[in-house]
Amino acid sequence: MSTQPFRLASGGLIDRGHPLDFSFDGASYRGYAGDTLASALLANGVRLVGRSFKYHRPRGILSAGPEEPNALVELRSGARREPNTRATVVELFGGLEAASQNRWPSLAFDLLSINGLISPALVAGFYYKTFMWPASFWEKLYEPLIRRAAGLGRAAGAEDPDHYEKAFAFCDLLVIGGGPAGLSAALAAGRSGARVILCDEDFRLGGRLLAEQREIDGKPASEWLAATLAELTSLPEVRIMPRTTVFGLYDHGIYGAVERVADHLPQPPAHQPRQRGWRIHARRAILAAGALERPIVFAGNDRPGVMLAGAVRSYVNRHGVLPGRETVLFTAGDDGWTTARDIAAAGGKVAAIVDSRPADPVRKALADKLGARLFAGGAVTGARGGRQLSGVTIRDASGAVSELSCDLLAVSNGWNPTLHLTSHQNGKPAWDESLQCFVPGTVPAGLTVAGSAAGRFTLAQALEDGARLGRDAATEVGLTTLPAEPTPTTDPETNGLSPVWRVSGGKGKAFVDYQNDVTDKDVELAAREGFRPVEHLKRYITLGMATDQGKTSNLSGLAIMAEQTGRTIPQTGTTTFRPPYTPVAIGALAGHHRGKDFRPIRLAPTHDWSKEQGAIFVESGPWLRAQYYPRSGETDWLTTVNREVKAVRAGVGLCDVSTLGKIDIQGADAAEFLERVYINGWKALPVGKARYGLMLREDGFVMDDGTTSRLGETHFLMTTTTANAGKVMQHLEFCHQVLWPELDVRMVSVSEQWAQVAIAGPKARETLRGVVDREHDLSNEAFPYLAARAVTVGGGIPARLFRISFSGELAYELAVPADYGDATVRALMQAGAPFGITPYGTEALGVMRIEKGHVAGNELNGQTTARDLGLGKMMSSKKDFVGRLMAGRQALVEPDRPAFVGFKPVDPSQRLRAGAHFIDIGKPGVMENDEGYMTSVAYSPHLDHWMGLGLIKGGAARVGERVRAYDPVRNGDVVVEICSPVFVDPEGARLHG
Amino acid sequence: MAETARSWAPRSAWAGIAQAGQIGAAGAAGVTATLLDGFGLATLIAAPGGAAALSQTVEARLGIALPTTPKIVPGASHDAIWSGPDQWLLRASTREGSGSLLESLSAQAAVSDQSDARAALRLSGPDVRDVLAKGVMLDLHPAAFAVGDAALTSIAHIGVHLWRLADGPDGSAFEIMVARSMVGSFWSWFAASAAEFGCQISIDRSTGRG
Amino acid sequence: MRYSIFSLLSQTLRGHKGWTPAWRDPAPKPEYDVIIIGGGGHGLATAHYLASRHGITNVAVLEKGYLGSGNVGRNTTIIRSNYLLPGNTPFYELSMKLWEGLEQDLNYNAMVSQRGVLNLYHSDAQRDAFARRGNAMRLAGVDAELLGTEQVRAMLPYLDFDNARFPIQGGLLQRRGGSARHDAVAWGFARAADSRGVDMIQNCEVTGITMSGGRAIGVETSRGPIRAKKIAMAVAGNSSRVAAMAGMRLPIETHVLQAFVSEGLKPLIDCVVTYGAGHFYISQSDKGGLVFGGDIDGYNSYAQRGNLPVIEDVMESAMALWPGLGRVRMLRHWGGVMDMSMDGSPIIDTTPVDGLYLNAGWCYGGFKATPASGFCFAHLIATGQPHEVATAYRLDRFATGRVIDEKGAGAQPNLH
Amino acid sequence: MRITCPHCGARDAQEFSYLGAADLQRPEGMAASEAAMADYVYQRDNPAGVHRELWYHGAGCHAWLVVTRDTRNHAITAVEPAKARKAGAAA
Repeated sequence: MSTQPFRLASGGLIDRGHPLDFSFDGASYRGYAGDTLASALLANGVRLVGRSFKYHRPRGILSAGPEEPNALVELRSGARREPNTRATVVELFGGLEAASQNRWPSLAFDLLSINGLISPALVAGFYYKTFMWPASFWEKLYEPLIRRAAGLGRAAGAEDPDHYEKAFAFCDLLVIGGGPAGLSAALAAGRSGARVILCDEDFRLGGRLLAEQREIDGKPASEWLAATLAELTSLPEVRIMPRTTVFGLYDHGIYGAVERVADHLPQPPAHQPRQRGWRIHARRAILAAGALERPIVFAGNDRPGVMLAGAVRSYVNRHGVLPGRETVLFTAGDDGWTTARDIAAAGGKVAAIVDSRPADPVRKALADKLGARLFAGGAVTGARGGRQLSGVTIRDASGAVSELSCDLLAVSNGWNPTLHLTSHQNGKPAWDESLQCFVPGTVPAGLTVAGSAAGRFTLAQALEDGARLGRDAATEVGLTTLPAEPTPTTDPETNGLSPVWRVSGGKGKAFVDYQNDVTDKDVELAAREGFRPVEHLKRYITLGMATDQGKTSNLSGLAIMAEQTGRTIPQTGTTTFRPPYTPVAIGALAGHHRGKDFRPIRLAPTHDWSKEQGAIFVESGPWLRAQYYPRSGETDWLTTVNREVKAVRAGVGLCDVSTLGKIDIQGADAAEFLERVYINGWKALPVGKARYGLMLREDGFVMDDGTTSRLGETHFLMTTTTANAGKVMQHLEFCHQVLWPELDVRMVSVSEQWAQVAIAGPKARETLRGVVDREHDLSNEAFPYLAARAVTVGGGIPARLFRISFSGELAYELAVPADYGDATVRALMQAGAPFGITPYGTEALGVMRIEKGHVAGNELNGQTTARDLGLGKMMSSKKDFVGRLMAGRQALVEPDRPAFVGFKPVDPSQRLRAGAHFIDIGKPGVMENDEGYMTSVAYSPHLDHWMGLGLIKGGAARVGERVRAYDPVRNGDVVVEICSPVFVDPEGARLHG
Repeated sequence: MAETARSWAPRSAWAGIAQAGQIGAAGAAGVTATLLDGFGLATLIAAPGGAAALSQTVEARLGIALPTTPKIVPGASHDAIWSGPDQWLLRASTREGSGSLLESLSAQAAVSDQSDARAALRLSGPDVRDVLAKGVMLDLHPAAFAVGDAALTSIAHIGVHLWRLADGPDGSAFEIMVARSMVGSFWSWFAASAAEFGCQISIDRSTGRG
Repeated sequence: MRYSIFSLLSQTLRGHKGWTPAWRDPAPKPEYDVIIIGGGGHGLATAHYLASRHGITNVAVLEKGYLGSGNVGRNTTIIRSNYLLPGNTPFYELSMKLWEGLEQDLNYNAMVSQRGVLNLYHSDAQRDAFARRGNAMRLAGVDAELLGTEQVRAMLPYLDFDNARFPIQGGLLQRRGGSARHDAVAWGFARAADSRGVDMIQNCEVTGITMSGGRAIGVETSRGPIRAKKIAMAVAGNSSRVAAMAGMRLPIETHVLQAFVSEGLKPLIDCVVTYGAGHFYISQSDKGGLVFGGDIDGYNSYAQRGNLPVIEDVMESAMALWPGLGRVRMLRHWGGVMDMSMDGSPIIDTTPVDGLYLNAGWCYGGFKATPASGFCFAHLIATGQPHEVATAYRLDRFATGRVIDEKGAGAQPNLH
Repeated sequence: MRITCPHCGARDAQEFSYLGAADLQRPEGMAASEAAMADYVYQRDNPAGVHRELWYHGAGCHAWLVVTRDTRNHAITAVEPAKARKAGAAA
């Protein structure tokens, strides 16, 4: 396995002293450090690497970069399996495992290649025209077949074992691309002291310099590269980020990038993420992403062994791999000739050069020197071979046809600037007639484009652009730049090009979009059927929709459509690109936020105490709250909750209510402010008293409720529901800052400052007596219902005590500084021990509030009015308040709106369920008979049956009537009796005890 | 009485969250985290048009003026930290003893005790900015965020208040305050983010109750 | 030309040379009975139903770009009728029924796939709210099932059941929900309407509405003035701009919603799943791409593109729901602009301007509504009366309070 | 997007929540009409172009801001505190 038959004996940027073993489709191979998976496969003579999407045709490696449409593999295994991974950008590591995809049972023998035989029927869009009869067969038969055949790789499905991070960076200049243009730009700006970030998707900086035999200032370009990198590394404000793809451009100079921290390793080292998703904020950016080479559309152009000419140079010069024994070059311009030269220099054989341009003596001489036959004005009309290219058919200028055998066909058709990011902000590229490519058109503010990415394809232009634009960027951000250094000189280069959009007359399929198996015939069909706008073309024949996003196909498709419709390419349309530039792992964009870290968890100051008590916790908005506290022997939650409720009603219980929103409201106009945001009155509330308040949205529906206490003449403490704390704060700030800035009202959230505990039950006062310092009189007379005052606990710890009740029992809420929350519950437990004090959770809290008919989140669902909830009388008619006018609209005051009442099962053994709808007995369950719905239910240990709250047409006027609680989704249909929503102690005697 | 006294012991926001020691990579820690405890904290909001007068009063009492931009002004016993237009946090080095000061300021400001509302920590070390860059959406380069600059922002969906201290011997230094209820999630983010550099954790109760 | 397996085979033998354009490319006539502004899904569906159900064929659809260039080609292709409120449920159920017969009606395979839509719930309160919705659906004759955790686990074993911040407790399943091939919907309606004589006029931007005596009598366009007896707006995303040409303000804001597709994968997920603890929904297209989306960006925008915070929010939700997606790569993302109405529900109504009809306010639910929207709008245009399942979609409901607020979010469009 | 909070400086738009059009005037007082209020609550200009709109710096200083932004390309040309604006108008 150590033989690498296509590896050159010397040369390239690989480390022959550092062999790496890897496997592909189970077979073992060896490559070297510095290889990509693609170069290592080629070195080992592996040509067939995948099967195509629709026809399952054998495919090889086309490119040496991110544009690769064919060589897609499943990388790694198990939960780390990464489908559709481009072998051309995978950095080889020891132990790498890769497998081909979209084939069964094997890559060499793929049963679905039978699709090739029926392919004449499988034209673009064939599925729109058939599979319609009978209708039910679509889901049952056709679609499952299509789905199984479609797709490429298999995702792991199982949880990704690696972790990810996000990061945020800021710079004066972001340089995208570490080739000659980008490096020059970074250096020019960096020398001025600019904060520069240079990102390159490759693992080695240098861009095309790595793939070419070039000279700068009369020396090998590698020397310039080394010197430039050394200087950049020495600049403290320059950050070089290899393996980092800038994938998208967003508003206001924000760039998305993904850093592949550990993808070049078998798995991430300890404490390291696999990838990091960056948001880079750049005052200026230079796109120096180079260019992508274009294939030519001719019959059989997808045979394994047909390769872009520039990619061949990458393999030869960078990776020390000669991808074929016998090469034919098919070129439409000068650039391809460089490939022939480099192959020959590496000792390879160039059998023939097919140049689409007319005969030219200089080229003839060059071909002779290379020992290659020259077909000037010729074209490759076909390529032979199944799993590997075996030969090509060449038509010369006279029309004569020759057959040549070869195992590598290098194809050169000019380059397209990698301008993707310029179109991410809806920018449209512009057609350059002289260059025969799209170049950046409208470019977003703050971004400039250098070198090949701007259509300035020579090395000299890249170096010149980079240096100039780098200096410009530094100047624009206010830095003083040093005098410009002379642009380095380069060896001569020529750029003649006459692109060939397709070669007609060949036999067999000619591919435009390799990955989606789109052929030139498909483009013709789209033209014939009127799908001529470029977006219709793309969508109808799925051109450019595959994982390569049309990097090698969009322009060919557009050109063939132009030819079909007698228009020019720019008249036909433009090729624009949506982000991301290359596909980005979902994990990298999620970062740390998965599992329990998806969103922050808020914990009450008593949380650890509750945990000690064995509490079961429940997600309550952002909070985790104690739901109930099971004791040993209690096997179901209802038993526990019943015990907790009974303990409260019979003795005393305590429950953490720290999660309620608490807003300190001060200022001379604080009372006036409350008048305007609540529906009820506040000015007359005495100091030291609490009051229930209800606030509406401006559209007249209920927003939130809670108690607000007057701590001083100009000092109130508002409580909100747990769920709406943030929303209410924002609303109050709106009311103050936007509506009534003239009021002196000053607000701040104090939710985090106070631990708050509800103490409820007939023994609540006696329990509190053991905790609140003696000097505070807690008697009913001194501290009556709705009293709200500062007290001290534990010998001088400041606290606030509110005599308010959600349970309907004698109850208090005691607020202490959060550090004392833990101590306070422990002290309360100690003080209440003689009375059997019982911790209770949100379930018991809910049971008791339902027993008392208090509204809560299920009723305050944004669709109910104060009147609906039986709270209409609270609405003051003497003042304006938020929501007053809209609450009076016709539809909000109609008498038949469902209104708030209680429900009990006629058969007390039956369970009620929230979400059931009410239907009159005897009427069918259809929408016209829908009378309302059950909002909340609970089992009442006090009544020994289920009870419910809900909204029903007619409301309280129907107390005593029976209706069906209709619940087909849970097979529940219970006859219930409408009753008062207050199930326990309707007189409120317990409250005032 | 000993039993009672123990049962009324305060419990720090950090209790059960983090312990002293090293987390993440072994070897020389790239980040040092000092968990702060025992400080006093109060929100001051000036009356309309009353910010300058309030600042004068504070300056007369504490020797520090209230900053009018997002900054922290450190003082001998108290620091003043901007926390919104006409709004500040006054941080006392000890939990007790600010009562009469706050009482007197309440004539000119809405005063709300927040001593227990925040968990705070001090971060320093050569890699501290690289750790913070994993969550802070602000430019913390010294040219953009100088010593004494403060910011209200968020990290990993959690609201934070952070400011830059004078550089220490081991590099740049920051303090961060986070809502008490969310400190567990904050720490989960921090520990994951600091792990690659190694983080030495200590607890500083020296300024507060011991 | 009728599409069938026979025409496909016959064309295969002829090298597919005989296929004809799916629709004509006519020049606008000076006058039509009805002009429909907007050649998106709803406008094209309206044209089809006007022609096929009401015999009104002297109709032009004016499209400023190419047919289907708006949200019909930018959405996440979900179809469902799992609504709560009586103003909505029958309408969306009509839509579902039309979807179920669409291929036969249009002679075009829009790949309507009833593979099920599952809305997950994560708390007791959410379960009760879903039960309320499921029961409302059943009352309206719509299929609905309430599943528990184990049933969901059996369907989707890879979701995060064991380490989730918001554990999955179950889901509301509508088996008849699913997806359709969005572009094909536009093309199918266009081809069907064209076959009945409707003119599909592309690259024709309406620049003004011509008024006479308080009545709309025609439009100014980039291809010249065109007169019409009735003018119908179906330009969701741009409704306010077109309405302003007739002097109207609407209870609508235009917002951007982003959508995403992954690389093509072998089948992974066989239904549409929506996450209940964040903004996220996901399905897999027949081509293998995971199609997913989340919340709107939240600010007024006509820019057809969004920003990273929402992109990251979507990916976080993706990972929270299904931690196996970490190595799946997002291939493309894009934005569409939509009419976010003040109560989250659409408007199909006449307007204070005689002769001008409004179809607007689809929020991000417009795709599933496409057939019924066209059906009911055609009914309104043809008869002057709202269709019985669309009677709640009146423009005056905001003044009267008859809002249709499924979420209870109030008069704030970006919360719907 | 970045929004330059007049108090806090340039921040990611993620720190803010959006409300909508800024120049609507709430009909105040007992004399206000239901129709005027319905107009205020529901009707919007929704321009494609320059839009003055309210953003709340919830993750920062809690200020409500009036942001002038072009809805066609998201370019922001001005940010001012909402409080100062009304105070200025009243003065």
